[in-house]
Amino acid sequence: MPEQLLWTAEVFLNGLMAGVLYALVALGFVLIYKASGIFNFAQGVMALFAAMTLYGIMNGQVPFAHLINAIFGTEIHYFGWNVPALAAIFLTMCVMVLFSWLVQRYIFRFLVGQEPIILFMATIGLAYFLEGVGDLMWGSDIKTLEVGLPQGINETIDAVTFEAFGYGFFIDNLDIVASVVAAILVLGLVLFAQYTKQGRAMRAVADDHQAALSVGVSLNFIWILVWSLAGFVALVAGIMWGAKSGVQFSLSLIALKALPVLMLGGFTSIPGAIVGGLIIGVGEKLFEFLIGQPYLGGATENWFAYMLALVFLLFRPQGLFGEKIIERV
Amino acid sequence: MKDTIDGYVTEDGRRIGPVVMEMKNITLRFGGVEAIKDISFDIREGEIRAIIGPNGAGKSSMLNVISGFYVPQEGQVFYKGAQRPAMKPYQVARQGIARTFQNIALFEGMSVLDNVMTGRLTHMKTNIWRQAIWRGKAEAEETENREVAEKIIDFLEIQAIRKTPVSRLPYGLKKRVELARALAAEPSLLLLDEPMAGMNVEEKEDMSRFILDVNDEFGTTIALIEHDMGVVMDLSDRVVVMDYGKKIGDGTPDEVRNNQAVIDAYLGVAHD
Amino acid sequence: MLYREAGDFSTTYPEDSQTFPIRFDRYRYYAVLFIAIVIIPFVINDYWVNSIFMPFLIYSIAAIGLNILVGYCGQVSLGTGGFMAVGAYACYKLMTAFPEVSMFIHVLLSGVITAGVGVLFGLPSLRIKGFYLAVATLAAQFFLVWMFNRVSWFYNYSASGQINAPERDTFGIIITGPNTDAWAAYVFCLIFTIASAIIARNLTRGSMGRQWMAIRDMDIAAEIIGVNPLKAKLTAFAVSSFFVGISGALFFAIYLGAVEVGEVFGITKSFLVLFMIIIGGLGSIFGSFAGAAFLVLLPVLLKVIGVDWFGWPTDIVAHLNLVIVGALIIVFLIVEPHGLAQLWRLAKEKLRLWPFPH
Amino acid sequence: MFDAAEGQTENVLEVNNIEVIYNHVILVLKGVSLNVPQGGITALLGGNGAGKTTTLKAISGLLASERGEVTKGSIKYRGTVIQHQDPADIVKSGVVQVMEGRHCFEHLTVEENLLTGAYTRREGKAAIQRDLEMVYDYFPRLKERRKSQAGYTSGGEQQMTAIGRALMSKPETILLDEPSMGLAPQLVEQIFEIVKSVNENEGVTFLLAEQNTNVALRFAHYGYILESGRVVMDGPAADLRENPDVKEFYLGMSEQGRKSFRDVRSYRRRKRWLS
Amino acid sequence: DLVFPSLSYRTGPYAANGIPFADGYADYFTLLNERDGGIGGVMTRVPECETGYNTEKGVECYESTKGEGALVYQPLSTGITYQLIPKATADGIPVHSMGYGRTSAKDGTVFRNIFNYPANYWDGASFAIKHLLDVNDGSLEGKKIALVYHNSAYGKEPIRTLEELSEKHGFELMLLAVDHPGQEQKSQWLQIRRERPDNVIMYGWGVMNQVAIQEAANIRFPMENFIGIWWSGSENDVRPAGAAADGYKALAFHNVGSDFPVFDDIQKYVVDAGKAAGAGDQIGTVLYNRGLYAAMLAAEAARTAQEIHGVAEITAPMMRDGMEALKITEEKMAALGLPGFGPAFEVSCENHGGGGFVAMAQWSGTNDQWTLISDYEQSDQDVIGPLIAEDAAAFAAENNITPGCD
Ligand SMILES: Nc1ncnc2c1ncn2[C@@H]1O[C@H](COP(=O)(O)OP(=O)(O)OP(=O)(O)O)[C@@H](O)[C@H]1O
Ligand SMILES: Nc1ncnc2c1ncn2[C@@H]1O[C@H](COP(=O)(O)OP(=O)(O)OP(=O)(O)O)[C@@H](O)[C@H]1O
Ligand SMILES: CC(C)C[C@H](N)C(=O)O
Ligand SMILES: [Mg+2]
Ligand SMILES: [Mg+2]
Repeated sequence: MPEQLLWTAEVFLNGLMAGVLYALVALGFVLIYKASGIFNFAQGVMALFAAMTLYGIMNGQVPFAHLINAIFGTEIHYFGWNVPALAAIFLTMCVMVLFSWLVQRYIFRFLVGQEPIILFMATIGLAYFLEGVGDLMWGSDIKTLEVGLPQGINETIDAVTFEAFGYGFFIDNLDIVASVVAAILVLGLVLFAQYTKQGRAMRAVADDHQAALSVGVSLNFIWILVWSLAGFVALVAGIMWGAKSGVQFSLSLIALKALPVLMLGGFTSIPGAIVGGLIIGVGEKLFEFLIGQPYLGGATENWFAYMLALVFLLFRPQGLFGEKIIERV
Repeated sequence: MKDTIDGYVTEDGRRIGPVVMEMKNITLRFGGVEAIKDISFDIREGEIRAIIGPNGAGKSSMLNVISGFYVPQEGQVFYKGAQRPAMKPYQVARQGIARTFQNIALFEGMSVLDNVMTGRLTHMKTNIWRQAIWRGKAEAEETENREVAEKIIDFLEIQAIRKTPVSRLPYGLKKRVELARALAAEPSLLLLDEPMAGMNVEEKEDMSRFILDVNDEFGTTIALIEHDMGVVMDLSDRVVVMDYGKKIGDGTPDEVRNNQAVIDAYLGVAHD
Repeated sequence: MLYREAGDFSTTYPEDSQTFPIRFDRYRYYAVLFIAIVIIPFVINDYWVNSIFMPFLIYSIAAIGLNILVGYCGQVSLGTGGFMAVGAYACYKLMTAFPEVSMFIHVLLSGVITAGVGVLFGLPSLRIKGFYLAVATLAAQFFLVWMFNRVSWFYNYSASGQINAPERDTFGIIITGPNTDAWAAYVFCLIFTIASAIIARNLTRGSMGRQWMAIRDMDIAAEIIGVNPLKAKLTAFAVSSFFVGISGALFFAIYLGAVEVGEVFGITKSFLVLFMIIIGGLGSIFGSFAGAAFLVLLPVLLKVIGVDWFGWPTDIVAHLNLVIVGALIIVFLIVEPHGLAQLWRLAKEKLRLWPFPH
Repeated sequence: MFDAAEGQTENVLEVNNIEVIYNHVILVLKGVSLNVPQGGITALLGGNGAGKTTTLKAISGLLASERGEVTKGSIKYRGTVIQHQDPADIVKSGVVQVMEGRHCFEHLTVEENLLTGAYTRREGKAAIQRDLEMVYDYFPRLKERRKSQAGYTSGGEQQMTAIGRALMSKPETILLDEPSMGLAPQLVEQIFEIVKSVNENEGVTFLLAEQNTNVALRFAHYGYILESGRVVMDGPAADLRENPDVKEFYLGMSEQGRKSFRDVRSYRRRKRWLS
Repeated sequence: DLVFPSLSYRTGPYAANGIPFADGYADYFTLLNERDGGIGGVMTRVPECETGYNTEKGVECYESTKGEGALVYQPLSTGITYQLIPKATADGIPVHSMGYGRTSAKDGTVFRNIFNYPANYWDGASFAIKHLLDVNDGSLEGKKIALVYHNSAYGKEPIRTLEELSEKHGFELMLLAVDHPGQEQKSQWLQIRRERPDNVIMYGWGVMNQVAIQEAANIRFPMENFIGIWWSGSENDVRPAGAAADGYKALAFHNVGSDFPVFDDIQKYVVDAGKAAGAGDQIGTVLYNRGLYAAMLAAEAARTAQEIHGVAEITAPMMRDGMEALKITEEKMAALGLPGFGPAFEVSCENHGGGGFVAMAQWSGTNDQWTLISDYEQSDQDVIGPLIAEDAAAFAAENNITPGCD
């Protein structure tokens, strides 16, 4: 039945697109993991924070207004100006760089050489902290980001496919934009990591903090650099996901969508994030469509993504593209 | 020295028994790298067998084959007269083969005592239920094994650091603790991978004494990798020399010392 | 010298390997037990039980369980929430199927059932390690929650999919349901907590514990010296899940009384328990208690201070709460990466030397 | 050539009576003072746990990442106090440490490991390439294994990689921690020859911690002997070599010359200078 | 004083919805204090406790505030309500789960302390179908209706009712679960696009609402055929989709906007006096109004209790009696400055759920506001009644409760 086939194809395409959005979040994890062995639990919150900051700057919100008002009994909320989107994105990026600097200066500088789980825990502390600060700074209401991204069904594809198959495919414009952005990001990051001195230093740091220090790699610099990069990725992810659902707390939970992607692609591989994202996206959508919905009562996507990744890992414990885990005595 | 199938007697009068472990035509490859190329040699009961050779010759890999961690692509291992079937490393350990590692592989999160006690694991058998209750059988077994461990701690003179977490120890002491852990298993074959690296002469002397005493007192067979020729020549009964995965010499220290191939590949100048 | 061990010699090995070799510590331990068992039940009220003691005791059990897996055996797991759910649902099914049987048995059996499920999901740990394993255990978390939400048999086909603890007793004392006395619930949980701690301690000080720790510190070396990794890891999963299952059962039956799986046993629960053991100290039973206390009590304390004393708006307090808890976690890690337990150990080491350092 | 006996060269590195504490409780160095003269090879000798590694880490700033700290005394490099500097800045000012126990970057190839050594250098690709070739000349074995991940090379190959990596950074001063450990005898000799030639041809200053007292004293100009966190003896290498205590305890020689390890049947009471 | 604890959530995933509700709840009591000197001469107090929509924190809040003499709890979460049903019953404190919670709590003979007037989830489902019947000239034969629901106790509530109704009216029901938090609903909406249901009903909460409405707009699903429950019908839910959300419908059991006299008083006595609970920018939003409405119902119940028992300082059990005897009439609402704000209803021992009167609201993107487009109409009690009786009986059996009134 060709109709079923067409639908499957449509689900497949949409899975690809969803995968790209997951990959955007996963990229941030990969960057930091690659450069420090830190599993950055705060990545999701960073995306939220970046998006909130972007919104706040665009709309001239007074940071910490709520807190200030509560303490001083004042009534200030807005500066009364608006910043154009591009300028606001730039300013947000500055904030994220500052954030990276603070993180390095006050947290990770003191944790050099610790075991991965300790570093992981520190990022959890950071996630709590940032979540609280973000809410205090910009308030916890839902914010609608308007940076001019197209949204909704892509008419051209709909029309063309209708012409060809008699069934118009649905592809979201936002997803198309996301794919282009993701492609550019990945390309840039791969080039950076593979072919620059800083990229090599980054991988060195991840292997052995002390040894990297001993050859003069400045952990401070490398870490600020990658956290800033991760901050940038978070901002991009925040904008994309924010456009879908408004900027609000739940944005930080998209990290959970990125974990299976990460695991499948390998924690250390930038292209892995993309490929992993695509596989997970397609896998979970197809499973839901072909098996989940008809036979299992639906809502299988969450666990299926993890199960899929788990099965892959059984065959390749380091993920598809991850660096081989060195086991020697 | 008289060399027979079932043993010989060394210069200082020790009886060396029959072959306990025999490696036959072992070949081990990692992708393109051939770490061991068709090597055969044997280890006799009660002897100290040294393996020497330049860096990257495949010595450690050979120990890994013996302890079952690497599976050679070709060749067989005979242990106590029978061909050893494919085995997991922990099964090998239960056959009475213990070892130390070149890059110290102590359990950093535990104290010295606990590390030594892990060496006793193959001898501890109480089930989990009894352990959960502790009083009674589990406690008795613990005490019993603790006594053995303490004996070895005494023997290696590390009483003072018994309760120290291993991560705080200097390199040399770690090596000694590793030896203690291996000894605690009361192995019949003990594999030592560069036990004296990073020690000064005085400490090497101590270590040598321990090795000799183990060999003497418990009759433990020892296979030893070491780069200090003084130690090797003085301690070992027989020496295998490897170079780039090939065996280039095998014999008593004296034979090896004067073997031209060995001198070229490894010793450089003839060593005293 | 406030704290000394001088004059405290052990003359036998059992004496030396007891839990509190230093007399002072031992007495303090007895004192705490005395207060917990003999005094608290008589002075306690609903608020203290429901807001402080019960969550503390139950989370302690979960933390002990997870600590066995993560802290002792080094297998990072994020499936705790899912396993607690198994305990809770097992308990519910048992309670409703065999109403006359003592709750005590039900809770224990829930632990056993969870242990089985834990072993099943522990199997991949043989190949998958580190953070990969952690993420892989999330598969268990999401799948279990989904399953309990989906298969109506588990919630006895109730319309909402929730489970409610009916009234049950043990030795004639009501333990579950709204008519439970505060002290009874407290004592019931306390018994499980103390037993868990003692069993965990026994397991970890003997050969089982050493096998786990060996696997944790260096699994390859452990295998080469004779540890069977399959057995060691799976027992760790089993024992750990047993405790986690018990805590899940108690959490549902005694503490909350009604549970909706996705919300109560969601991923946040897994993280929370993991935080507890890292903050408290990996590989330390005391640390499990310390971590549970820290993460259960601190938010309550901060809330009381902020809202009740200073009268700030609740949302600002809640946000500040996050900021403070986050900051404290970081500060603790910087001061002592190995958790509250290690901090305590070092403090004792210093006290021992006090007032003459070095 | 450098002549320690004349002692007219300035000290590049001065360690003044430092105390080091780990974890806020474990006192390891109890007042160590060293002078490392410009262009010399200085050896730091001593048994296990004497504090050699700790001293080197104190100098290179790596202590902080081990939760240790210098609580007393000062460390000066070319007159500036460096004890609170960032390790990266210390490397920039010309001091590089080769860590004990190799510490290669496991996932990087041997060649990438070496190139990372040149991280702080700014002279451009050609110079770096030249030095890479130089390192390969010193260690032909590395050239063969250049594309292997360092994690999969043998212990000795890793040690060569670590030393080569330090050479790649073209430092003024190299702190070598147990360079000979795990190397075949030929290579030990060769490494010290390299040290000597780098020292003589390029004027690089060396401070090396060594257990192999024998070789160390043959190549060094000056030596310090550490025991339990204190300097117990120092002097020009030639003098130390002749000192009877050093001879007995560090060189393993008695009046009758070298004795066999087999003969050391009883554990001798150590002679302690201080304790 | 009279204590009305507010279990609010101003943090976490549902904060955006929790804030306006809590503001409305608190502001109304502030108004009573400032303007009338409290209720019956006794001042009111609203201690707030942050639950974060989390059941455990909810329990903690309950325990920590019940000692202060709490009169009634409004947990604003079905999950917490389930926790509190047994606890509050044992403590003799009433719970008012207004438009949420356990639907069968409507049966007051079993759930003595639990109230869910004026409408519950089954009323909502039934009314939505009723509305569709009206739109489709009285017949849904052969139609296809999809339910997009939050995969939790809350979201699953209407399924039973809808199944009954689908049998009764002959439409096909299609169930689509969305897991928390619900940021990704591609599969669900692609399926809707393919299967082309005539209508979609949504039981959503939090980010799930915004995404669903956005996705519906993306696939060009006609908004007027898309109906949300009242928790999926606030400004928060539609604004992110912008103009595309125009025409989206949602159920309501109270009115919208700030066009009522009481809001002038709130401005005067509360906001201008600087006593507002929040920033004051939420006034008139759907959820603010709902909080205010909940407060009004609580205050009126307290007043009723004062009358019944003849004391001003009432206790929780008295409050329960007041709630059970509550009568909301048009006149009463008008007198309170809320003419026509909600349906008129009466509570009794047998019926803790009011009349089940619900209205339909619609969003106008161009005017940026909600408007009621129907009158309050009663839901299909013939279908719901038996279901409630059945569920309540099951609960009673399970918990050894003998149903009855005293
Ligand atoms: N797991 C592995 N994967 C790939 N190559 C390996 C592996 N293990 C060893 N090798 C390679 O095999 C060769 C032999 O290594 P091995 O460790 O046995 O040498 P060795 O004789 O012990 O040398 P050293 O004295 O330096 O320790 C080396 O070139 C090493 O790079
Ligand atoms: N991270 C640490 N924490 C606590 N104590 C430490 C730490 N590192 C070293 N020590 C202690 O410091 C002392 C000196 O150690 P150090 O490593 O400097 O000795 P070393 O002279 O280099 O010995 P070796 O020749 O064995 O390498 C030892 O007693 C050791 O226990
Ligand atoms: C406001 C809430 C009560 C609505 C929510 N979704 C629930 O029923 O749990
Ligand atoms: Mg080797
Ligand atoms: Mg050292």
